[in-house]
Amino acid sequence: MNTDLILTNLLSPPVLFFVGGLLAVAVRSDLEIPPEIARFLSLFLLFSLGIKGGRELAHSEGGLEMWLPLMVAVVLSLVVPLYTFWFLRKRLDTYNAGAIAATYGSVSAVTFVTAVSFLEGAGVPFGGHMVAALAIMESPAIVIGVLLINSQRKRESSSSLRKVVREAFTNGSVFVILLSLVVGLIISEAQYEDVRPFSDGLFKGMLSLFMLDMGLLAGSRLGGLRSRGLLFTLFSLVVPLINAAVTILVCPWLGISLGNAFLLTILAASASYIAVPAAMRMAVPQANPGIFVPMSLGITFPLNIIVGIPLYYSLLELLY
Amino acid sequence: MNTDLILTNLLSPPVLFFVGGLLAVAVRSDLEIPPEIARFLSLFLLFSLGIKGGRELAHSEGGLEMWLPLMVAVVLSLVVPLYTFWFLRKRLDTYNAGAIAATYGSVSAVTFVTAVSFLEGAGVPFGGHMVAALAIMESPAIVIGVLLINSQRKRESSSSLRKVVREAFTNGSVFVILLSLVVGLIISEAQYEDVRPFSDGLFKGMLSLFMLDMGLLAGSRLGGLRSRGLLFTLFSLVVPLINAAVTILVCPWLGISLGNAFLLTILAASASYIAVPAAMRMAVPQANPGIFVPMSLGITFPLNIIVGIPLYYSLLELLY
Amino acid sequence: MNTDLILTNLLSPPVLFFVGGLLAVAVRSDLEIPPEIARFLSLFLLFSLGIKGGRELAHSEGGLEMWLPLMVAVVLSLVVPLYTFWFLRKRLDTYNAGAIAATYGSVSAVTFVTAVSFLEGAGVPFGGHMVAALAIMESPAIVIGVLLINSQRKRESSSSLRKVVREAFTNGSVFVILLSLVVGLIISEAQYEDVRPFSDGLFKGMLSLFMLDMGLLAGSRLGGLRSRGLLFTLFSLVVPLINAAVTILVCPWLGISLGNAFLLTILAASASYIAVPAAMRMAVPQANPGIFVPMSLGITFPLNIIVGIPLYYSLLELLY
Amino acid sequence: MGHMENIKRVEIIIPQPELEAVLVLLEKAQVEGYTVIEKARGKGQRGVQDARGLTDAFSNALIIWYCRPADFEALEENLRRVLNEAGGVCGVSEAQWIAH
Amino acid sequence: MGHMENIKRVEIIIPQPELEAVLVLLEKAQVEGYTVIEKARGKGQRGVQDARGLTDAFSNALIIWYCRPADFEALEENLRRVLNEAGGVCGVSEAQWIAH
Amino acid sequence: MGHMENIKRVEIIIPQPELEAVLVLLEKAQVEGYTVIEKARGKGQRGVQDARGLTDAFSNALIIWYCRPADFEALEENLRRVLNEAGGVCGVSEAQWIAH
Ligand SMILES: Nc1ncnc2c1ncn2[C@@H]1O[C@H](COP(=O)(O)O)[C@@H](O)[C@H]1O
Ligand SMILES: Nc1ncnc2c1ncn2[C@@H]1O[C@H](COP(=O)(O)O)[C@@H](O)[C@H]1O
Ligand SMILES: Nc1ncnc2c1ncn2[C@@H]1O[C@H](COP(=O)(O)O)[C@@H](O)[C@H]1O
Ligand code: NA
Ligand code: NA
Ligand code: NA
Repeated sequence: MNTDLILTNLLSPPVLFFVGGLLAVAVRSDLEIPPEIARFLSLFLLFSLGIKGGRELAHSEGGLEMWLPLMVAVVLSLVVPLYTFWFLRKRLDTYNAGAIAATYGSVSAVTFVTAVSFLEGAGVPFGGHMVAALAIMESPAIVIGVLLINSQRKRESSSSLRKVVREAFTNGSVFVILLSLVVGLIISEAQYEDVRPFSDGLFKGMLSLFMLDMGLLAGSRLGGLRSRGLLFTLFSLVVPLINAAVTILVCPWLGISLGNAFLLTILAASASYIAVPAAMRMAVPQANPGIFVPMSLGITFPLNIIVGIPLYYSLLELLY
Repeated sequence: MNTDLILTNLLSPPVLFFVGGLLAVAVRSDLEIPPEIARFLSLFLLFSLGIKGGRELAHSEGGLEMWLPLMVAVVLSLVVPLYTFWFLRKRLDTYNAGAIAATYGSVSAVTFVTAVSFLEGAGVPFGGHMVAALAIMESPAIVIGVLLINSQRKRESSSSLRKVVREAFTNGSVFVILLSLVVGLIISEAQYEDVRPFSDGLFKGMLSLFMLDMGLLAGSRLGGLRSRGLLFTLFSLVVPLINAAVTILVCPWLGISLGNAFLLTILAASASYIAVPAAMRMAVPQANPGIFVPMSLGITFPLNIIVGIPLYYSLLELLY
Repeated sequence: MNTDLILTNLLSPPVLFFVGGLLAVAVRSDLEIPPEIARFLSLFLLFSLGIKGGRELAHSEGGLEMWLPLMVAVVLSLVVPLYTFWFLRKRLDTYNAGAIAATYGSVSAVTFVTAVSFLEGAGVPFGGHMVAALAIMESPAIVIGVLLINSQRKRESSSSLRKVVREAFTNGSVFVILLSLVVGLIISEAQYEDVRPFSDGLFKGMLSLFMLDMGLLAGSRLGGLRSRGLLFTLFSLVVPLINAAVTILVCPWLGISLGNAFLLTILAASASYIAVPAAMRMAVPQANPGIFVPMSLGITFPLNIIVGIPLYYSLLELLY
Repeated sequence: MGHMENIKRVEIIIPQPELEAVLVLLEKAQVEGYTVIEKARGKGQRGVQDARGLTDAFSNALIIWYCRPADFEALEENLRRVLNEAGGVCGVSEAQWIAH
Repeated sequence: MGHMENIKRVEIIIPQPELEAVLVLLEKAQVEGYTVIEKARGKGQRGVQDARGLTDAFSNALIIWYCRPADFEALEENLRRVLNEAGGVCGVSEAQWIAH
Repeated sequence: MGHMENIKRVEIIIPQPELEAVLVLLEKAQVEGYTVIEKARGKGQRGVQDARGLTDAFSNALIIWYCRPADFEALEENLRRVLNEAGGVCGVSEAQWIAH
């Protein structure tokens, strides 16, 4: 594995600020970023990502090249929650098993954004439709997670399913990505140039500040896991690697390009800590966010950001 | 009417994001932008607009060219509330008639900003003093509205008038526009170049995000009108067109330039949904914001943004 | 003294917006900037300052040139609280004397940022380690202030000292400056160029908006002093000038460069209104923030921003 | 003392994502008024809510509702059901209010 | 239980734009203390306030004021007038507080 | 009315910087639940807190805690000490809550 790549990734401002955020929690600094600002930064990142993806899409040709990765995305978001639920069901109550399955079947937009920023640094092209893949993968796993839980509950709670399906398709962050994707797709080149100093120029800087907040949040939520068994920690480390490995093997075989394969791998390996807790608190309040949030945010997210990005990329490079 | 212009306007990021916001409400998405962020975006837009206007002003010559549009602005902000109140008074209670008159006599800074962004896209010059016209037109109609209401009230409520006059001249958004205008006017070219990457570079992007929030707000406040009579909907569609038509006819006759005439038309056609509700809740709590806010924000604002901007411009182009 | 310099400083957007904020309070405008936004602007400024300083540091050579100003900084942050406490102790209760001593021994990051922006405008170079000097000077005076107070209290309150020492070294703003400094120091040139449109491009604009809020805050907090004696006002005007004068005399003698000497002078002259009130409300609630905050924020801050920056610079120029 | 009317002060604390559903309950019961404070932190049987992060998943909302005893009783069963399913608490105290 | 003093807990909910005026009333009456929570949502006779938008026009503020009964009675008429003109509610309940 | 349980409603208003310390007190006493509203304004013996600025130095926090009388009595002395040192108030009123 290319040690240069690890260093470049580790010494990039977003990763450094993420580590800085973890550090702030470790030394018990009183540093805090108002949640309203975190929401603004996240809104900006989704906006910027969507516009950029839409622009790429406007220049691309469509065809199998485009549809294949989207189909892989759909398959991943169906298979991952099923196999993880099957594994967890024997070791855990249904509620938490379903919630963890949804968590690992869904994706993390911030991990994706960091991966995009890594690809841009490395000068590797990727398709705008990968942004659509991100949007597509956010919700199905959540619906499946709730379906799996309901299938085991005595009293069928159809209202919880309704809630979660509605949420899955009207989810704010999915909406912003898709909207920005469409805008990027249909605006003129001149219009795009007008927006670029904002959407493109500020990208790395805003991402860095956002990652500082992610570090603060990941650090403060990690605490919850300490008292739990080793199972959860192992799961959070191993499942992303399995998902990544499978994707890394399948993509070249399907003829998916390097950049797109890398982004699919990141999607497969990443876990949700935004959409899933929101959906679960409404639909399955019995599931304990003190378990699945530290898993995805406190372990899997740093794993992917710090080790995963250079690792997956190096492995893929060997195959291309 | 130039269909190209309609498309260019409709396919501009700010308008697309506004429509996206309306859509989000329609599909009941949980997307929301924290009010603190909306205030930041609005502060930025007023800052940017003021600096830009001040800079223009620094390069301009003054004279009749400059004073004439300001005088038209003053006349409009006096005449519109009077004629609309006279019309509404026969069909409505005094409180709501006065509040609606104030709403349509005052102006919408966001509509103005979107129009400025449209002019810049079309490469049409306009005077920095038009920003002053925006500031000038915000408050007089509010004072007149309250005066008209008080003239019909039994118990003269002089305290409400005092409140509204004080508010009219110390209003936060008017203050920021005027302050930024002065700053833009007196700073050196080098100082301006230092601020430009912020004030100018981010303009379109920040406006787009702000319009997304405006869409969310307009969509969610529109509901209030549904149960009311047709009068309000018709009024919100027709009065802006009347005001625009008159301004379009008068401006060329007064020798006002195309760009300035267009901005005056937008000011005449636009209605307030920020300053007026704030003033009314303090001075005339009897007026129902569930009526005048959906009128201005839910109907007149989209009308101007989507149809009005290209329509008024096309009509003016015929006369120039 | 160079009147050109005074004008250039006075007519810079940050200073004009600060004065605008004071004015808004004076005319009782309802203008307000949400605290969350002020925190975002401040976070940005610390981030930008740290990255910039780190970058400078990456290009610099170290050696005495670098350590000397840091040692002066340490000495200042020890001496100022001691001599001011000694002076105040005879005229005031211990609690307030200690709090004011801490206030004037500590520093104001915003004053420093404005001074940096002034230096950049004047094209005068300065060392990246001066950002470290800012971070170094924030906390020691606070610890000394509390130690001085405890030395006079009957019941030794060791818990308050523990609180304040912990806070001193984990303080959010110090943490962000140091983190950004390290990031700026170790990232590659290419990474820096990616962040620059954000950290550098937006600097003056964001500083201007932040100074508008500082004006609003300074104006609204000034009120508290009115009823107090003249002692406090005189102290707030004279002590900064004494601290500045001593630093101005010592620096050339120590062979410190013009830019660095100017920044040290600003640090010596500035007083804290962020870290100190936070620490005091926790550790010495008996001290009255209605006294020391208006002193530093309402008097010393404007003094330095408006008069101090050009004055100190002119005096230093005479000696270099 | 002028005219003061006896009334119940009902305070409902629920997960923020559940807020709209509870307000719909109140709307359906045609209550005269209520006040809502959002984004509160808290702790309860379902762990700590820190009101941070990018969604409302970890926030609570607090509803203050002054009402006549009968109004509360009419809603009590529905409220109990929501509290049991989604979590939260509902406290009721005696109050008087300035009739206006 | 240690020393607890009987006291009134007064809760005033008013339109946010009216807040400063009510605080001036309290200041004039030289009250010892109060607490204010801003930007609350609500519903009442004057419709729904959603605490959104660019001004405080659609927000409410909540004032909590612990006071002796006489202090409240002295302000009651003024409060009633504000509530009648500008809207809102004012609830009073019996409480005890930790004397300190 | 369904099953309602008698309970104390404790309301603690303290300087925001003191909040974590008070929550630690509650945690140590293993209380079942509480709710926190942050960044409140206020006025008291230590002057006006305007909830503005770059730190929490000028904000207050409000803790709402429904508990059994004995739970409160167990914490009363500790609370009194904090209030005396750092400022703030603590009011207690009788309430009932929906048992769930
Ligand atoms: N005893 C209590 N006193 C005050 N608030 C409570 C109490 N119990 C629960 N809560 C609030 O209700 C929320 C949800 O409670 P739970 O469903 O029990 O986790 C908590 O996060 C608290 O904000
Ligand atoms: N019964 C009530 N209980 C709690 N809050 C109320 C009640 N009635 C009114 N309010 C609050 O007071 C505000 C103004 O009330 P109104 O003037 O009646 O529209 C509302 O937006 C609510 O926040
Ligand atoms: N009588 C009171 N009623 C309500 N809140 C109070 C009262 N006294 C003090 N407070 C709150 O407690 C905070 C600290 O009080 P103090 O330590 O007395 O300055 C104040 O800023 C208020 O928010
Ligand atoms: Na995944
Ligand atoms: Na108008
Ligand atoms: Na100093």
